[in-house]
Amino acid sequence: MATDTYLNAGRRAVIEEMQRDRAVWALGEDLGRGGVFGQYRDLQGMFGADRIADTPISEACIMGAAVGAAMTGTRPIVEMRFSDFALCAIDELVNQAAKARFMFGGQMRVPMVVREPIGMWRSSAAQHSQSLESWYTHIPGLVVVAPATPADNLGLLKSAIRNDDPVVYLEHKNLWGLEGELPDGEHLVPLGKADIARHGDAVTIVTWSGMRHACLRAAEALATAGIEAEVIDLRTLWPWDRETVFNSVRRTGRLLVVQEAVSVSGFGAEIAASVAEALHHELKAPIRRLGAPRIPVAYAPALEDRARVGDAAIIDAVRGLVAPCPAN
Amino acid sequence: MATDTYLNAGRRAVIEEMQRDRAVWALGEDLGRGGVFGQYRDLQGMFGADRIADTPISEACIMGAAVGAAMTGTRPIVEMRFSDFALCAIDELVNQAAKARFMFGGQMRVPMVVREPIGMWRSSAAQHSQSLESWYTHIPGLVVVAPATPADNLGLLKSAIRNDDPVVYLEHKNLWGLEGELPDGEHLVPLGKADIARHGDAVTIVTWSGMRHACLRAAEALATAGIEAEVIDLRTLWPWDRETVFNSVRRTGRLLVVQEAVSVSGFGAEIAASVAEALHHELKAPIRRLGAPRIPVAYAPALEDRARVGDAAIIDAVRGLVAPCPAN
Amino acid sequence: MDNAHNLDRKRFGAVFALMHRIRAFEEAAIAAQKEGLVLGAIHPSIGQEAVAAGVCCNLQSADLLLSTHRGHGHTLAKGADPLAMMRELFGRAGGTCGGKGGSMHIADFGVGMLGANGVVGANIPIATGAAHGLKLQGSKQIVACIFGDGAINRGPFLEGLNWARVFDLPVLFVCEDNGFSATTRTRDMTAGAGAAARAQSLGIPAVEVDGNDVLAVDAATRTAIDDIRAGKGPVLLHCRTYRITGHTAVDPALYRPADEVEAQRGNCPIARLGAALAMAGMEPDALAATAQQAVEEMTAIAAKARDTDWPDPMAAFSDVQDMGDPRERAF
Amino acid sequence: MDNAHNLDRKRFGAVFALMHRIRAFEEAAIAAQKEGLVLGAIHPSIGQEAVAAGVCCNLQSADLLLSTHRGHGHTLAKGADPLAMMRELFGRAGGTCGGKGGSMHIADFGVGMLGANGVVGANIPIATGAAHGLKLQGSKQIVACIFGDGAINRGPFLEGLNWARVFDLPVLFVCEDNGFSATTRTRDMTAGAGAAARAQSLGIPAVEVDGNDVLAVDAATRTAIDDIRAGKGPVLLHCRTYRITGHTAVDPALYRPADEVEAQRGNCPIARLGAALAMAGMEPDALAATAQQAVEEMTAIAAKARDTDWPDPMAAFSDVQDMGDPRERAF
Ligand SMILES: Cc1ncc(C[n+]2csc(CCOP(=O)(O)OP(=O)(O)O)c2C)c(N)n1
Ligand SMILES: Cc1ncc(C[n+]2csc(CCOP(=O)(O)OP(=O)(O)O)c2C)c(N)n1
Ligand SMILES: [Mg+2]
Ligand SMILES: [Mg+2]
Repeated sequence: MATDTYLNAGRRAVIEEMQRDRAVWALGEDLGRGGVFGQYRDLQGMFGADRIADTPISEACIMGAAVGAAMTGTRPIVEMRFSDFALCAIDELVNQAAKARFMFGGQMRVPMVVREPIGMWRSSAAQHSQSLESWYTHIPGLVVVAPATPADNLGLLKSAIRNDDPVVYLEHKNLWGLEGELPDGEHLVPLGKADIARHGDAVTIVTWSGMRHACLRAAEALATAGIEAEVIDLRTLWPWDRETVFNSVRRTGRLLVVQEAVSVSGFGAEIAASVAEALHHELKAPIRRLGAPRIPVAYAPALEDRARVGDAAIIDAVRGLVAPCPAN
Repeated sequence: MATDTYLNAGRRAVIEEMQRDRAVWALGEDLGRGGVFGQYRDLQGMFGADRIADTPISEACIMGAAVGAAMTGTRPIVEMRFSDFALCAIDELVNQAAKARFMFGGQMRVPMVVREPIGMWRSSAAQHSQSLESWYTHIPGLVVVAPATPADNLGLLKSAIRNDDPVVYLEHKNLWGLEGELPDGEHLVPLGKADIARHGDAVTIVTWSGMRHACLRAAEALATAGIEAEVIDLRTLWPWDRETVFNSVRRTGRLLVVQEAVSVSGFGAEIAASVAEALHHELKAPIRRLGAPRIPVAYAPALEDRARVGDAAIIDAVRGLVAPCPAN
Repeated sequence: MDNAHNLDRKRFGAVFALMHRIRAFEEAAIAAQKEGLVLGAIHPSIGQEAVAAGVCCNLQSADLLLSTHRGHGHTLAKGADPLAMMRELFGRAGGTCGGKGGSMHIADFGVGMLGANGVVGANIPIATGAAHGLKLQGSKQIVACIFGDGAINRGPFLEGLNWARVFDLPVLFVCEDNGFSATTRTRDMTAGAGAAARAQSLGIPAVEVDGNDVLAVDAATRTAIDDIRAGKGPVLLHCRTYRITGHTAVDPALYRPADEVEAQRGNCPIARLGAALAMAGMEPDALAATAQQAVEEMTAIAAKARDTDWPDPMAAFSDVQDMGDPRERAF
Repeated sequence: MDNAHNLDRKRFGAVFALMHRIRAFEEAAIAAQKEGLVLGAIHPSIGQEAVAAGVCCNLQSADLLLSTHRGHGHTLAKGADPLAMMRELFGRAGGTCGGKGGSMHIADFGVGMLGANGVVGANIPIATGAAHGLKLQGSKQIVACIFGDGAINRGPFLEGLNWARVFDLPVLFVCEDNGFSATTRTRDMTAGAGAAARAQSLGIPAVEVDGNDVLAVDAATRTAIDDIRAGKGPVLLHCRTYRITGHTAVDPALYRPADEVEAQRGNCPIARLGAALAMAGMEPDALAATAQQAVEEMTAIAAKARDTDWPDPMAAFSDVQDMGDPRERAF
């Protein structure tokens, strides 16, 4: 076990998979100088400029070229820099990468991983702060992954690279510096399996990405008041781990979904709707969702914070959920 | 009152608003020859090539130019041909049009209407059949409209053109030929107000766009068995008419949401989650959602039909909802 | 066609047959659509066969091709099975894509045909990336990417060509210029001197040819491909042709004067090659027989395709993705 | 600078002051960032001031400007209030965008500055559309659109320039070529002869100038704008310059040799104009005073900005949209 950052965990995943499989390569802007956050630091030296490829500022072509390169037997890792810029390549991702295998009747697959750093990162404002994971979960053909810890970033990115279909891989910018233990040796985390980050039986909190940590902090605070929350970090958003979530909600009877993204039509709505459909009779209180209001992310901290789900909001929501049910 | 088609209703809306306000103009591919479905037939003759502007096949620039033209005092109607092609212009819509007013601190507005025909239209396959309305409802700054009848296409498109913020206006390709009564004289339908297409008290069906008609057919079939369903056509998806939906669900205690789009993270999830949160204690049965499975739309009819919500599925779902609640 | 007398009769006899087969395939498809057998839109390339034939007869079978919504000719020329293609248009089992794609999404990876595309210009970055993938693997294969004149106004044209030159990739870009972008005259919406000038501004050599002269297309393609195979990087070929039919098979194309179309009918690339072959000594009977055979082949294929079963509806749930496959849940 | 002796001292004295003010504004901002006062990333344009000044001194106040993430200089040159700008960088009330945008989203519609942009190249279609809107309304205003050398590899560059030519719009496209796209040498990722060649291939006249010579930038801009105002349509100006600072204020820019940067420091556009003014007879004291005044102005502004209130947090909910405004619901 060694302690390392979320950023370096992703870097290690790329190194290990590139060493393991010559077909794997990465492409994106500035990769030769380590990428915008240092995720690819020194990798061009290790693997050469062919396999850690600098590209023009041509997002549509980065994504489209990856589709073509995946069709010809390579396994590209696409670096989009900020998930916001992936909007310049959405046709290539949604109409091409995601659909090709199906449209062409299963003649081939499109194995590619699209790394799109998401989330609020102090004062990055409206074009560098978005979390659009719910969009991708809506698109047939895509796998959607959002790691929250260093170990998961290592193990999930490795699994994503080995996956034979396009994976949208959403790292959270605010987690780059987060430290945690990384297992020695090969560490694979299976796609589609949630992590029960904390056990509890008073309420089930379902979350992912950066909000895992806020939920855990809130849960610790609640524990001091005797409320034991179970915190489930989905890790993979499509396919999401219905079984783990449903089992927990069956036990607790209470569900809070916590997301950083805009709540309206966020992925939290899918979780909430699914649980409402399947477990209505087992719920002891109405499901609650927390997420950002439907506003762009502002630059000034006090304004930006209005788009953040704070620990206090989570604590309040849990308290509301476990309060005795009002007569109705 | 005159009977006319959904297509012509939209055309009339454009004519009336262009006559009313010189700032209104339309831009898109092939508009001079009427547009791909004839929505702009003869309009270039009436208004000239400046105001019914043919464009290159440059979706990003069509959308981006509309943003700039809206900033300089005109009110562009952007024709995207198929909503699928709007994916080539998503940065311009989401990062620019939707956010400009906010990012720039309210210095100006971006009044533009983006017409994006959606939906399945026999054997149009995976790149010409999508319904991505839930994406747009997730984006702060956008208004989202999806008319289902000729009268609504007239009245909503006129309201959309008069709206001062960007409106994503989703006509359904399969409805172009649908006939209905159009009021004489000025007919405005307010944005944000649902239409109770059918009254009933056994169950509330919430739907929009093409599925309105399937829901009404299903409701008629159910009525012969004594089940009176209320059918609410949202018409505007953002802001959606919570009051009308909540009032109905309070009365019926049962909710079915019916959408053509992929169910996973479709807009139906938002409706279902909102109702589950707000009206849990008033529900007599678990909420049900119907939508497409998470598959691309195929070309062959028998395969394409697997992505369609048929009348029978709606009838079944309603029957399930009104059946006596299983012991739990 | 100065060199008609020393024409390679074997080679161009085959090209002539191919062009007839393309024409006959599309005429059979248009007829089938009138009967309701073709289920979605089709975009015929009647009058444009010299581009498909002249380009693809220079591709090896391991080479790759990316095409457009107007791709039947390209696909046939790359060696795809017309019966499987017709079945695809009819939405039947045994179609090239199992009935999932239809005309705009025909692909046949078995013959190196990596897909038509429903999004104008989207094939350009994909082709570029396919060439990038080949180059990374040290392959000797090349990629051809055919797109319309309308596509050069889309951003991916710039991004793909710039990329192909920056990485010196083995791609032949072919602008199949039929003068129209759907119902719009492309020149009215296109600034500057066109595809070749744009390519040259990106450092990519470009050649303009009469796209209705298959001998010229063939010669230009051969030279271009020799350079590409020699590692010189991408080349663009701009072929001027004309679309005799409408944008789709049901488009009456009233936006262009009848005499313009009539004049262009007189410039038929198949007839022109026929004349050259005749001049080179090929018998009129042999020429007529080639045409006849093509019609018979495609008529028989259409008949066979109509007798084919529909695909299993449950196929709608397969080929989506391995993880999170929709078949894991019932619908 | 052959014509230094008959330099318009009044005009270029003002330009000189403007360039100093831009430099001083950014130096004040960099210093403030070190103190934690600037909240988000800033992209200084130190060394590039001649482009902002030389272009914008030819714009009338009714003319419009669209800029990039590296837009402080352009914005100041268009006439925006530096105090409001500094407040915006500090995220304060009274910022140009009320603290909602920050450095990358500064806009000041009051002086015709229609926005910086966080998406490379996205300003090109918007500028084109702004010009389209002006033309539709019969306005005499023109639009200037400044973008980096990296932006010419994005699709919107092609789409926007093609569009501007097709509709003969009054836009001046300015490629502010500092040699770098973030940490990448742009030439390594750019095929062909660059921005001017690409513009010319689209039928747009293009001029290349030494972007560190404000006299040259001014002269080229004036000629271009004369043509644009005369209704001749778009022109592209390619200005070669150099970015002395890193990509952002915190980038040490180790990816380039120190001697390269040193040599470029010796090519300072402000010093060059100063020398020309001196040769034209301006007193050394006057020159020094100009520099000094700029520093004093911006230092005072930074001090004032730091004393400004934070915006009302509830402003986060305003300016989103009228229908479906988030304020309709409580959060
Ligand atoms: C991005 C995009 N925009 C618009 C369309 C609609 N469309 C289909 S074909 C076509 C015309 C294309 O013209 P061209 O590239 O010259 O090809 P041609 O049809 O002439 O072969 C258009 C506009 C599309 N499929 N994709
Ligand atoms: C579409 C897009 N891709 C990538 C980025 C990240 N990015 C910000 S600035 C920059 C470099 C831009 O280079 P250039 O256009 O030359 O402008 P400069 O920074 O040199 O002024 C990049 C890649 C972005 N903002 N937008
Ligand atoms: Mg064409
Ligand atoms: Mg630059």
